[in-house]
Amino acid sequence: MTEKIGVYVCHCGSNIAGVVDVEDVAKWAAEKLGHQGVVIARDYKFMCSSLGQELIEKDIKELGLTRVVVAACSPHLHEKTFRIAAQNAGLNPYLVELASIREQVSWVHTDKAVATAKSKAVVSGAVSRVIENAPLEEIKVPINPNTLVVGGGIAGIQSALEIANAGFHVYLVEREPSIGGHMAQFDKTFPTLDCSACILTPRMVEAGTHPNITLLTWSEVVNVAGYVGNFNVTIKKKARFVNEELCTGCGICQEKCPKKVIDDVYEAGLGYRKAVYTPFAQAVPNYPVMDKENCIYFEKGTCKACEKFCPTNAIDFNQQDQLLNVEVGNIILATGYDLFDARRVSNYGYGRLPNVFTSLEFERLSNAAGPTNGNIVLRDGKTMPKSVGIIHCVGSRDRNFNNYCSVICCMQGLKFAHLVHERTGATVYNFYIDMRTAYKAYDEFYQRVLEEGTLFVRGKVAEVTDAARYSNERGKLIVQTEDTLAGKQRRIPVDMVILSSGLQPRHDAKEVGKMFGISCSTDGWFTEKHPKLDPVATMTEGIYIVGCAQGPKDIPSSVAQGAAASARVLDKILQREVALEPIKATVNKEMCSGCRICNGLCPFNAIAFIADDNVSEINPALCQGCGTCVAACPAGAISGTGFSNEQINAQIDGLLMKNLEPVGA
Amino acid sequence: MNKYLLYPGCSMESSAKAYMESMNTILESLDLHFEEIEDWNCCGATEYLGINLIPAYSLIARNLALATKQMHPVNGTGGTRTVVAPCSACYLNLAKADHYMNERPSLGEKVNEALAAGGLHYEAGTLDVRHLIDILVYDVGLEKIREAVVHPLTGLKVVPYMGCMLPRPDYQHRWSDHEHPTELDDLLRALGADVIDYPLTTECCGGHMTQIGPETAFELIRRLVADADERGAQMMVTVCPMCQMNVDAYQNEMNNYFGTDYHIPILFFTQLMGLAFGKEPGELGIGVELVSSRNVLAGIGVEVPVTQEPAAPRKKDEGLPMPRRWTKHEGRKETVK
Amino acid sequence: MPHMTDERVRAGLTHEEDLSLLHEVSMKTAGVSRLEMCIQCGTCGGSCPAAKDMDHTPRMLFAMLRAGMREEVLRSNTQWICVSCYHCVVRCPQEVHIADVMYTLKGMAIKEKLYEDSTAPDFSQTFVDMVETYGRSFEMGLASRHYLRHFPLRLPGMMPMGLGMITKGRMALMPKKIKQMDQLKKILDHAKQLEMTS
Amino acid sequence: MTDQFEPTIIGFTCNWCSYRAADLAGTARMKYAPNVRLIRLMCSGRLDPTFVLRALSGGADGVMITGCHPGECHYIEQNYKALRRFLLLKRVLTGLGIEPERVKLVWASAAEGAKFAAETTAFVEEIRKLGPLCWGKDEDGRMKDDEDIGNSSIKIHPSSFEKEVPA
Repeated sequence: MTEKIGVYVCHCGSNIAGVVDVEDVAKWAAEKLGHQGVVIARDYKFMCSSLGQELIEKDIKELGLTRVVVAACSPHLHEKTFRIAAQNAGLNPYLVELASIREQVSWVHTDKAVATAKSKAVVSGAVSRVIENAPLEEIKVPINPNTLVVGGGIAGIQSALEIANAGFHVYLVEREPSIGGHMAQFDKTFPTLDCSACILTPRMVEAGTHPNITLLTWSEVVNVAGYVGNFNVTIKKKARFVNEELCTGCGICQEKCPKKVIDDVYEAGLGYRKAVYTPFAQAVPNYPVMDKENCIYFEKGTCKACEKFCPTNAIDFNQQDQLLNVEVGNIILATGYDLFDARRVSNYGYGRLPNVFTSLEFERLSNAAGPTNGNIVLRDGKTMPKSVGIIHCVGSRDRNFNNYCSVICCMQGLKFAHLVHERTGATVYNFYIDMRTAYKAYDEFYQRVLEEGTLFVRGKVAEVTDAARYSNERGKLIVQTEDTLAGKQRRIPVDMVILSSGLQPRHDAKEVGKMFGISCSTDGWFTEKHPKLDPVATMTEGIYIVGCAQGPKDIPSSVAQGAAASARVLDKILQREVALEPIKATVNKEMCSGCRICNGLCPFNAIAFIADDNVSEINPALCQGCGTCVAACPAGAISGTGFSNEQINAQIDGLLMKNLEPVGA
Repeated sequence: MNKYLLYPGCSMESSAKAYMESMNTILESLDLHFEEIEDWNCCGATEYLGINLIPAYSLIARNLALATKQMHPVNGTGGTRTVVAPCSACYLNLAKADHYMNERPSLGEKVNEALAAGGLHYEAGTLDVRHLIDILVYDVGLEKIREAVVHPLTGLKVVPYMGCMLPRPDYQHRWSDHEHPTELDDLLRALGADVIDYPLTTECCGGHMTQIGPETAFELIRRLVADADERGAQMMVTVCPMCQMNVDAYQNEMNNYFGTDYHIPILFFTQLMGLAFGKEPGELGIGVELVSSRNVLAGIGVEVPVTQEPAAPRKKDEGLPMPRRWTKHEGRKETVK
Repeated sequence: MPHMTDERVRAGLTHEEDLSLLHEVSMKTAGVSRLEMCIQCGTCGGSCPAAKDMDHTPRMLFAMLRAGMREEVLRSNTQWICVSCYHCVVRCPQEVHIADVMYTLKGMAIKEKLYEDSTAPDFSQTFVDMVETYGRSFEMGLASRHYLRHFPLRLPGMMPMGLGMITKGRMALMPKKIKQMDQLKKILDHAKQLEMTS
Repeated sequence: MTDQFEPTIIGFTCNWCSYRAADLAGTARMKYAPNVRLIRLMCSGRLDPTFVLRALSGGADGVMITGCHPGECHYIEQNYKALRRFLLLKRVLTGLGIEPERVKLVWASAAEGAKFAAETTAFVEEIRKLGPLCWGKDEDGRMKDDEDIGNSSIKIHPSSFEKEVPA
């Protein structure tokens, strides 16, 4: 039977039509592809608009089209749109094929003749292919109403609370002993100078006590299986060596523990903790964890001071890591960021010059609950600085390190300037390339810091050194920079330097992304589905990204994203079921010779050998549709829906159609 | 025996003779064989590049082309594609030509067109251009150097001075850091010396400014010497003929200019290696420096034989007056105080 | 210089924007200059050990290149004061090949005879002459010729040092010459021709 | 259009990485050689070597196979199977007297739009140097049984098995 094919060429405003002669493509398809069954070819300003879709629907109904080709954008953007349109008109949605002439033609080529010729080839390929398409039915699967949130910083807490308050269950997994994330380390938040702990702690407590939230701290996700609606997640709950049922959080174990350890995480290396510890007083949960590497008992076999003094016998040296399996329908990743390692900028001397501090160190230094009780002092622990230099863009906007702007550092630098001024009265210099104070009330804060008398020097600092050239520089740190507005090199002696270090992706972001089946950008941040219109979803259905895991951002934006992703998850949960692409492989038993070559190829163990019949069989529930077995079967007995040999061969032939002009630069 | 091709560079035969002598003296102890590139020419230093582009790169590339002729094994000695340059400026020029001929193919083509006029050709990337200290630290290794030490330099307070053209721009990522590389520190420590952390280790010595704008250069030399002195160094140790020349030969001039009285000798690292390996100061070119190291070395039990002393400099009050401070308008007019 | 309109002159504007200057300098530079990527952050001017003696910091010079201020740029002493220490190059957040651009500007200034002080260009030229004559640099000849011309009165002051260098065997009185000088000459002659035509 | 030889290339892409890389190249408006026409597969593991042979015999001058980086396959490890087939395929092509360089394997993650564009352009140049493949074409480089190509401006040299590059 000859198919009746309709070809629709989209202008996409001028996105396609500006480079491709869309009218010519449509005319050509009608004339030259008639023998393939093309009965109508149209071009239209915006095919994806409701009018464009109606055009297709009308033709299906009136002309009795049996196949549809839309030459427009990438199928990843609008395949679904046109499939639904076809379905509305009574055509099986899988009989629609998209020819990408925007991402693959008009946006990447400039010569109009060449782009038009290539578009014809792409359309020809799609027409040949669509003839071989088979009607398919979507597979519907129920959605598990539970959600996994990975990361207990402010973005993850927000996500978890929104979903839990709507009445659905959340597993909140955090790798550290307490939730709170970086925000728990800060003293003040810009631009309002709210006390960070004061606004964060109530949220942490709410998440810790919420009946719909299972809080798993000191835990990490180690495996993810399944797909949207039906993920099976394995979580490693690391041994705490503290029985959570018995522990009252009284803190006596910490008091009695004889082993002092530098706290590299919460105190940013500026303070100490014990081997058994809660990272800070308001930690949620308030049960301590035992750090096995540093515990004297684990090292030498004696001590157990904590056990002796624990009033409830909650210390348990025999605890083991546990693997928990949870079933969830959706996953939100809120894994946050790492601070840029300022030692890499060796000309700023961090790690070599004692009084050069990183931003996180300064946060602890200025925090009333920090190692100096909020006294801003030099590394000697007592001297108050009389002059302080704050350097912006450390490791950011620099091709030697990270090319992107870390967004928060300008405001952070201004906040530091204010705190130094307020607490020490020191002269403060801010060294910046460009002052970026976009967003509500941010520039007003800049004005305020200017009023306070902070000195601003426009220039990226060249170096911080202790090599004095002149007598006024002796014993000081000298910040050498070009004052670009004065056009002169300046050497400014100060007592303390604070590096406003940038944010960078978690060191293990790539592995985490791989585990959850999502990708990272070149810079290493998780990639969102669409940079503007779908910033919290990912290319993998059912996986969402929020907060700094997706890119550098401030607290308000992280909170907004946390809430946004929750709305998306609740939408999915309330739909109760989700449709899956019916792309699966099947074995034709008549043709299978029982050679078993395919059996070993499937990483999902979907292929089983049926000894009685001497044939292999594919379990459709396990098959993920990669098609490797299809390509491997020597008898051609396995076929794959959606990407059959017939479809691909036809597409090859169509792309190479004889009377196409060669396409070149 | 490990073979390398040697590009000595002009200064190794004149102002930095001591560097050449000491290098040759220590090679044997470390089982190294350097084969000089035959009929090499000047690399153009920092001057040729400022006049024109293609001739400058052709001048450099001639050496690379000549070196490729000696790459292959001859008479049983092993082949090599590594060219060693002991002079930092030569090292940078050779490495730069190799890098840019590749980065901008049109430059590479033109240079080869010029080379063809002399029957030569160089394919960028054929050779590995490396500095002497790179070979010693990374190929020979500090372990082997430590083993060769018979007279540790205990008590000798030195500042390691790497200079600027060696660790930067570092096209091939050979050094531990651009700003504070530790290779020279580690090597001197392996010799037993008391190494002082020197924040100015990769600062510039003034380069050709001693010739064209001496006041600019004097200030750079002052910074280096003053900081070394302040940190209690008895001696500076360098890897570069230009650095040695400027800090050594112009130290007295600099003192005159600023009215200071610094006296910090500067030796090549190979000279100290030779001393630690038990070689005689005479074999190492020690004693030809203008700021004498004799007193300092006596402190660690090394006696430097008296060589020919330079004619006694005129006393300051008898001397001719210094020029006025150079400015861009008056630079050409030398005036008498 | 592009033609200046009367109104522009009356309005006190002294330059016609010459956008081609940046491109010209970029094309004449070895490697890929990335000059157009400069974000005017001042890392170069801050890093430069000799900045205080420069008329313009390198950053300003790049802004002037963009503004088409050809004569001011080529007359600047900045490129001549550059000591090629590469601090700016490795620190530049935009990876601009600053030191190589300085070489380009020197070459352009020499060709167009736009320099305020001939000391540095002459030194370069003297050096190049030596190399083109002998194939090697000849410090004694270079120093004496250069000093005689530019610092004649300094020469006596430099004598102790020069004498020291000679008596210590650190300065040869006679130049060394490479064997295949004719080959080098051919190469350089051809290279100069290529330079003219490119 | 100039007189230089314009090769036709078929590119096989993986739905999860390289097809998205091509999309990204588009979104970022990167420019690359227009000679490549893409076919989307779910995975490079789906690539049946006969697809390549069909493309080459059908008039393609080269075939580019793209997939996720080793260790990053959406289906865990199927790109390794593609690699295995690719290596075998090169041997088969050599046996058939076709330059094995006409088939290229490129790993490109979804983030590597720039790499995808650069590799594509580079491959087009490589094939341009190899010259046209006359398998399935007559001596003038026209498709056999082709009547409608008379206005083609390409100059084809006599045999595809001689590696002369048309000027």
